[in-house]
Amino acid sequence: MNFKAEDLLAISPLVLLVVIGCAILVAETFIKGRSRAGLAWLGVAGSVGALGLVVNQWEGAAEAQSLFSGMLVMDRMSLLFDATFVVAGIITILLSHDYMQEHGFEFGEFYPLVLFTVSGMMMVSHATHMLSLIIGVETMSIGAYVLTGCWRANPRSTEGALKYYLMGAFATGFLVYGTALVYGATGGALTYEGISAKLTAVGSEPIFLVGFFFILGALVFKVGAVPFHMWAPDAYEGAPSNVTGFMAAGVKAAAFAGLLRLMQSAFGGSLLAVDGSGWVKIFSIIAVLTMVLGNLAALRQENIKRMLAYSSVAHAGYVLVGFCALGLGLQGADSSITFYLIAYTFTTLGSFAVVTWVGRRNDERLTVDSWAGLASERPGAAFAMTIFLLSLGGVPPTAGFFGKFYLFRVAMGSAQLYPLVIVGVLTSVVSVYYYLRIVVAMYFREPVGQRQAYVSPSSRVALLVVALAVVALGVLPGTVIGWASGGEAVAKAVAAIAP
Amino acid sequence: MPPTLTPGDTTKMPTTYYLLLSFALFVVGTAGVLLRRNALIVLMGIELQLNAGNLAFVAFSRAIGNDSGQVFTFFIIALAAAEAAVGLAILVGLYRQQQTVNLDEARLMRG
Amino acid sequence: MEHNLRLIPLLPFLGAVTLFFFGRAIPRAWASRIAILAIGGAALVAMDAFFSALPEAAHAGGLHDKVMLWIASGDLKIDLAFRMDQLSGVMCFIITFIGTLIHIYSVGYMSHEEDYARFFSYLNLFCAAMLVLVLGDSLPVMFVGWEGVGLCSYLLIGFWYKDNANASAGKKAFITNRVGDFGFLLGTFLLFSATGTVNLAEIVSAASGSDPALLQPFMGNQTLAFWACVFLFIGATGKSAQLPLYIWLPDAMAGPTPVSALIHAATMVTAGVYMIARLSPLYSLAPAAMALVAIVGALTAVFAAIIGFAQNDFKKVLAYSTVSQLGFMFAAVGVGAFGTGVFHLGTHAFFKAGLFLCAGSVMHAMSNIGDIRKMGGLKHHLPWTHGVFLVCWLAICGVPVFSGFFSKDAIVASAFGTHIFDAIGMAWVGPFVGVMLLVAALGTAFYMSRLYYLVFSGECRADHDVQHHIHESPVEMVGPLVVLAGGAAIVGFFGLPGALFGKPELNLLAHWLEPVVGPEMHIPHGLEIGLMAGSTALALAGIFAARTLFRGGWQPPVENFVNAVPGFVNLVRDKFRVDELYAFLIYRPVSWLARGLFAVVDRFIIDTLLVHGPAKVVDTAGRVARVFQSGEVQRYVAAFAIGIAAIVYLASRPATHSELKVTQVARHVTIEAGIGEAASAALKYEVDFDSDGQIDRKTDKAEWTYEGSGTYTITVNVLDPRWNTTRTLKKEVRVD
Amino acid sequence: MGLLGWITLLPLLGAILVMVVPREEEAVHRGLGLFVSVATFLASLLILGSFDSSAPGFQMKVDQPWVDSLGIRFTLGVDGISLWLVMLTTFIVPLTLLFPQSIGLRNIRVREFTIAVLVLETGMLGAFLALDMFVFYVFWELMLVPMYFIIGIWGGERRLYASIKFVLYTLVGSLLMLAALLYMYTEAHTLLVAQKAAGGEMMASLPEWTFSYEILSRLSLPFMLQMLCFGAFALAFMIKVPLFPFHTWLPDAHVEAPTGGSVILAAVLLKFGAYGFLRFAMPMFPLAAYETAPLIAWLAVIGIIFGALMAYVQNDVKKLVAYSSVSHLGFVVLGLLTLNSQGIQGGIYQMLAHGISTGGLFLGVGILYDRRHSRKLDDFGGLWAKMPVFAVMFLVIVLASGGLPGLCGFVGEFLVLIGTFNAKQGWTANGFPHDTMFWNPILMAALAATAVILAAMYLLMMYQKVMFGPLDKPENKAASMKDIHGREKFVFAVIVAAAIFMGVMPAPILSRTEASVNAFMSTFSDRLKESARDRDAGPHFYPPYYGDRQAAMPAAAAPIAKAEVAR
Repeated sequence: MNFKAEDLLAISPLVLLVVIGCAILVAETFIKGRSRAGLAWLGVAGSVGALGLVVNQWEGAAEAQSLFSGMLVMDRMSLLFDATFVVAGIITILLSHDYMQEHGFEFGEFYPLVLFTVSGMMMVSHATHMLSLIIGVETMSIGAYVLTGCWRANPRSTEGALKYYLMGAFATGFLVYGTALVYGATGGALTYEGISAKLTAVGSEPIFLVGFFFILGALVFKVGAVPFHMWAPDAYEGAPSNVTGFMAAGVKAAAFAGLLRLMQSAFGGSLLAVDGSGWVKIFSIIAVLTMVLGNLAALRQENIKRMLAYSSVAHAGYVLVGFCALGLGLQGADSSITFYLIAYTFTTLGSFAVVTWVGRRNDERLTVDSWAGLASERPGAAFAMTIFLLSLGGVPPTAGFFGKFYLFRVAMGSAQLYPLVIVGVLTSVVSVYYYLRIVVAMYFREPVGQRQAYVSPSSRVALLVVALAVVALGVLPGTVIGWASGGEAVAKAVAAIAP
Repeated sequence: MPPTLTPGDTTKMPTTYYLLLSFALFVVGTAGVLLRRNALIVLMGIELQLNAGNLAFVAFSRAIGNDSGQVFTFFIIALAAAEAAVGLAILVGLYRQQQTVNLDEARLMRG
Repeated sequence: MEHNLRLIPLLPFLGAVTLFFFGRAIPRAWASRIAILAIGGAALVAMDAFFSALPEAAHAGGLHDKVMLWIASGDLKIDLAFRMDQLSGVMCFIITFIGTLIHIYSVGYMSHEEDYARFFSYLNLFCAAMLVLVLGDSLPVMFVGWEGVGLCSYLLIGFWYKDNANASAGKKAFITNRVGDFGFLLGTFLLFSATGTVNLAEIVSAASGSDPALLQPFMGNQTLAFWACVFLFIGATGKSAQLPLYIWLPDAMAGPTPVSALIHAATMVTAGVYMIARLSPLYSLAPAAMALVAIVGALTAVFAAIIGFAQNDFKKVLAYSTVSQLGFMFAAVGVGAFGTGVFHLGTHAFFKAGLFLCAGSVMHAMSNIGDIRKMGGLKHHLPWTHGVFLVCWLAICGVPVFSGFFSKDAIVASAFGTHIFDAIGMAWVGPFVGVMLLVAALGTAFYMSRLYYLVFSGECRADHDVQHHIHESPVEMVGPLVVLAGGAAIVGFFGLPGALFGKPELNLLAHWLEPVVGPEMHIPHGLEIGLMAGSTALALAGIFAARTLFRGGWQPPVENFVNAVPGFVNLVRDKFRVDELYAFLIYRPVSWLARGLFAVVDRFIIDTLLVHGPAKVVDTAGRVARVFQSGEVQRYVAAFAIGIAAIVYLASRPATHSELKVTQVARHVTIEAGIGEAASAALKYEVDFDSDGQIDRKTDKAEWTYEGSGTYTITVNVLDPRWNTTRTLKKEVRVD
Repeated sequence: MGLLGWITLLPLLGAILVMVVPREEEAVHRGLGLFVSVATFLASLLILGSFDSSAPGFQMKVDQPWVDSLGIRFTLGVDGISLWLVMLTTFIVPLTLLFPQSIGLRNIRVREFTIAVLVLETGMLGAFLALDMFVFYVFWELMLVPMYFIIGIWGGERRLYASIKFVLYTLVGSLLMLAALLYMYTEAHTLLVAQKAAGGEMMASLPEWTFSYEILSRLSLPFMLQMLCFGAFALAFMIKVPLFPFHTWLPDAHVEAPTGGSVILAAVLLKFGAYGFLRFAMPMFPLAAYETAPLIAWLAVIGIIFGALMAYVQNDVKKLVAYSSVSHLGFVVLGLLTLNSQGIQGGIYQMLAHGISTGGLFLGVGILYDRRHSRKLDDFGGLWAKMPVFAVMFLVIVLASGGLPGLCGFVGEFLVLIGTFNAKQGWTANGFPHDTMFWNPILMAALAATAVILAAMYLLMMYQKVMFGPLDKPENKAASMKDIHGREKFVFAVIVAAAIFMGVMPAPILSRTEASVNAFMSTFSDRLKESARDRDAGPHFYPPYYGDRQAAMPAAAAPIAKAEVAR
């Protein structure tokens, strides 16, 4: 239990975000006038700084190192996720200022909230201890609850927040209780190594298993997989579009990151992984349910945000296929999951960025029909949206295609997963149908009444960056995979520690 | 299997009892969340769940003689407080808009 | 021997292309001149090749000209090459000669036509195609011409496209021809699969060497050669308007008259005869097929002749007479008298072309009226035309010394004289065909004479202003007429039945063709002389009958006859309603079938059920999936709780083995707990082998052996200490 | 990058170039697009020039690393089978860009149209040239998007329905193909690792993960797996051909697509079905191909007749032409299954001929629709008088499509039919007689040959209703019905010239495909024998055949691999 100062350095990006967040809170009190642009830019600056720190840590993190006596870990996979989260935060802030101005609910605390949430996500992706995991998850979630409800004038926003909050808290209850049970069953193990060290001994203890499944349930809830997904459509629809993007992309990715490390390091023992009663079968069932139900429910949605919400549920299903592969110990599983998450994060951010930007005050323009003829009014936005939709549908040459391809390619490594791949393939055909409904509206229909977009250079920049990222990830995925494979080293290291 | 105490030690209650209690709390809390329509009661249910967790932690840490469980509990308490604060704020927002804290009536979004 | 034969088809082709693409730019006068020069040039080259080059090459397979390699794939090599031997030489001669005449004639006949160049380009194109057909060195090249002439006839029949009837007639001709071409193709494939070549010369040599590959049994205990001949003959019936595919030819009269003369009398329609003569050795291998050819020919001859009795359209009468005369030719080649068939082909080319051109001249004079009921007494108005018609009429009737007499008589004689069918026990075919042909000859004499008298004798029945400007045709029309009349009068002497006088070499044509189609058939003199007398008598009888009945218009007996059996007469006048029959049997069923398939199979079964069906299912599922999202948060929470419960249940279900696997070796029984789910969990087993209720063994291994005879139940209790549950598995075993 | 690489990417670069030109400059877009596509055509002439027709294998190979960690390489190569299809692509695209009516009546968004067509061209070229299965798949899917937009944006009334039907129909097939492809990829990985372990030094050059066509096509699978994978591939290709009964997307797509779209769709896109069979499905799964050959051949024959009959009852010219495509492409597939060079070369030739003739037909329909704003046969009649030049050109194209000897259509059909007629020998010669009662090539050929009649029926019916008869409808008398002129005339002249040339001089074209086709047949029959021998053995590699030796598996390695899998 000795405290090392350089550990603080290692988590400097996280610290920086929190500090900047607090700084903005303080600054907010001195601001006169309506606009909070200054705060937004401060937030962006801080995030960029954090991103710099992350990048700067990259070299040193070739080998995984444990921080704060096993509370956190520092490795490339987590840094990759950190970078993704920070970028997600930056994009969100860039979009948010003008959006909230336009819809008249801008408030200074928004930006700190985003930063805090991002820090929570980073905590999750670094966590190697149940406590740090729970704290990270909660920091992230509480921030997300508030952000969801932050449009106070909009009843949907509040309702979404309520639903999200209630279920989230409920899940937290399970998370805590499950942790307690695991703690007891393993005789006091809370670190991931500790748990996986005990697996062989207590792996089949009912108390342990129940505890494990409670934890599992809580995290699967966070990623919004069937049957724990039901908060997602309402929360996503209710939240302001900019927040929805942030949630759908960042929060989900973070939850997956935490789940990934948890499953890999703590509960990845051969006993749990391969045993027929272990989690591979459960994950496959959940994955199938999620892919099918998510895509089916999205088919008939008229509200674009809701449609994308269901599609994000469906995508959770695809990622879970990767988890099944992970459970079977297939090579490259975690890097494929990582890649998919990154690709998905950018794609989702982009699609919601467009949703955010097309609306005007009192005309949020959320139904598919209201997008008719967007291509002729806003060719740039429509083109970007098309790219994102194709990516979501998994059509080359986009990030989404390569993500799916990589994921399925790994899953094909085991005959046990062929059915999942087939289901995944067929459901993605279905998904293409509803994604193309939006394209149809944008390109193949005539515009209904000319609308002007509100001017927002920052949104323009954000959109451009994301679109380029999505295409780049599709055309040159090799490099990112290289980074993501850095994670595999960690997996091996952890596996080495665990008997 | 659940840890038991050294035989012959009659001064302390067996840990199993604590665990049964905490499980009962958890079930009550869950039931409250599932069954009651009043948002405030539901929040209380959630608190019950968390406290069930706390109780289990403490009992275990005591039984195993490992303090990290105790520490964990403090964090959970703080966390519960934070959650409750946010929850109540959201409820206030809901009440402002719909003059009710009845969960059945919050269903603008569905399908 | 090499020779630039390519010029023969090339010249008219170039003419056609020039007129086709630049016709509108070229002045009228020049359009016709270019066309005439093109075909005339071809004629000159052909003459040169025929008279100067061919004779010395005659016995070396004739002249040959390879242009290039056309299609090559695997062992299939098709050269674009031409060959002129005795047979194709004769054909070339006829085509280019008559073709030139008809080009010249057309200058006058089409003088009122505004789309002048297009007509001549088609005419040129036709000649080119026809020359490719006869000069083609291989079946595919022949097929190029074969389809090419079909195309040209399509274009020329539909030349006056503004009238849908003409266009439809052209379409009918093309499609009917295609039916034949279908047969032609199958024949080609069959020959290729047998001989491995499509080159005519090689096929012929294989056939004359009676190659076993050709004699192999193929279908319905007939030889491959037989079927090849039959398929090719189907092609011939299409092209040469034989039963059952003759129906297009009468409609084809919708085209300009020179076209009828050139294509539908002199050249194209005889392609079938030419093809069979060309492949005569192949046909000789299959007497049965030849019998088919002969019988079809004979029946066609009679059938068409009968229809000819009751037609009132000048050209229609000639059309049916053409069908009938083609029947004669097929009968000839069918009974093995290939040379004779070609002989009749030649004579017929002259007199029938003459007749058609006369018809053209008449209609030209009568301002395009073709109905003979409106004619009559034209003898005085059109002296030249009348003269020519007279000659050709006598020729076709088979009046001695005119060409038709020799050829027709030779055919009948060889029909009676043939012996090729004796081998296959069908000796009756020859006489039967002969009788049929005699009947047909009589009929021909009758309806041609009827035509002659109704048109030229008596008083003109046309209305006044038509009569007012009836005029003899200009010289460019009359000239060719006269030439053709001359031909019709004398060409018969190329095929004198020299054998009668013990001088076979007098029969120049047969002598000339011998290397290609084999020696002239030997016919008993008595028979031949008898038939000569007989057929002359028949011809005169027919003429006389017609004279009494139709001289100067319809005589009373005709009226009485018509009134006596109106039904029959109408039936004949309506061509036995064969078109209607086909429409009923083939055309309508096909189009109904197509419509039905479209509505039922394509639209309903495939598109609606198989394509939209699944889509619909998914869509419905999508609507259903939304129902669960009720909007009430506590339902969501419930789902969460149930989910967790389900997971815990799934995972914590007592570990089970599905069944026991029992394997016996002699009396050793090995029992194994089949691996079900949760197998790797630490399980305990209590085994009771001999069903006596005692536990014989407690173990944590999942496999036990036991020794004991008789029939007993093995009971295994599977205990799971984790959830301390027990599950019992039983299995009956009998060991003897 | 190599010649092929540049040719593939040239149109894409052109598209990007067009993208940056401001949208007002329509003329610039047209010109730029045309220039790029013509440049591509000229560049492809270089391929033709430096193509060695005696070499059976792939030539002018390009091989660039792309995603190393997954063994994905940007590999292109051309052989006798793909050569002419590439030429066809680069030949057709400039014509569609040049043709004024390509975009259709709503002559809008020229820029987007040009971009779409150019991207489409890159997709098509890449898919024809790809030697890396991943690259192939990417280009194959890449074709989907621009075509979808072309139908959806510039299409007719029911364009939404048609476009979505087109996409979903194609995706179902191609995604299953992707799954099968991934399976082979992992299988190959296992074997390659085993071989590297076994082969020592000489195996060092082998990759561990690869999508290389030359390696994957040497993967011999047990029968059941072959059937599954073949099923996945064949479905994708049968939909693309399209083979009866997977054809119903085609009439909708064609009818709704703008003229340019229809032309490209008919001339090039449909060829990928047959090309896929020839290049991938048959060599990769010989045993499955052999077992299913009768079924597929019958589907082809049914398609030939069915398509022709359907065409005969259409009143919409475009539908008629679309169904005629179903009929014509049936010949292609039938030819590929004859396993003799007439059939296969005929099939390839038929692809090219169909590209020219049907492309021409759609151009003609485009003219008619532009002049008359209708596609109903009943609305036309007597147009020859109004537009003689067009009538003449259209007649030539119609006859070419109808298979008139001397024009392009005949050669392909003739070869396919003659090949089918002898197909029995074809398979028997390779030691695989089909002795099922279903396998009766002579009957198939006879039935297929009836298309000669049926084609004449529907084509002449169409031509007569449009061109012949009295010019009685007032709309047809209108001055707007002017004859083709300028660019239209030029495009038609080019198409007609091509049709005539291909009909008169097929030999030079066929000769360049010969070596590859022979190689295909020998390879196929050898592999067929092999995989019939170890019908149930585990996956392993065939011994090396023609083509890139460096990628070839030494025969010695095969048993080791087998043993490896047997364990």
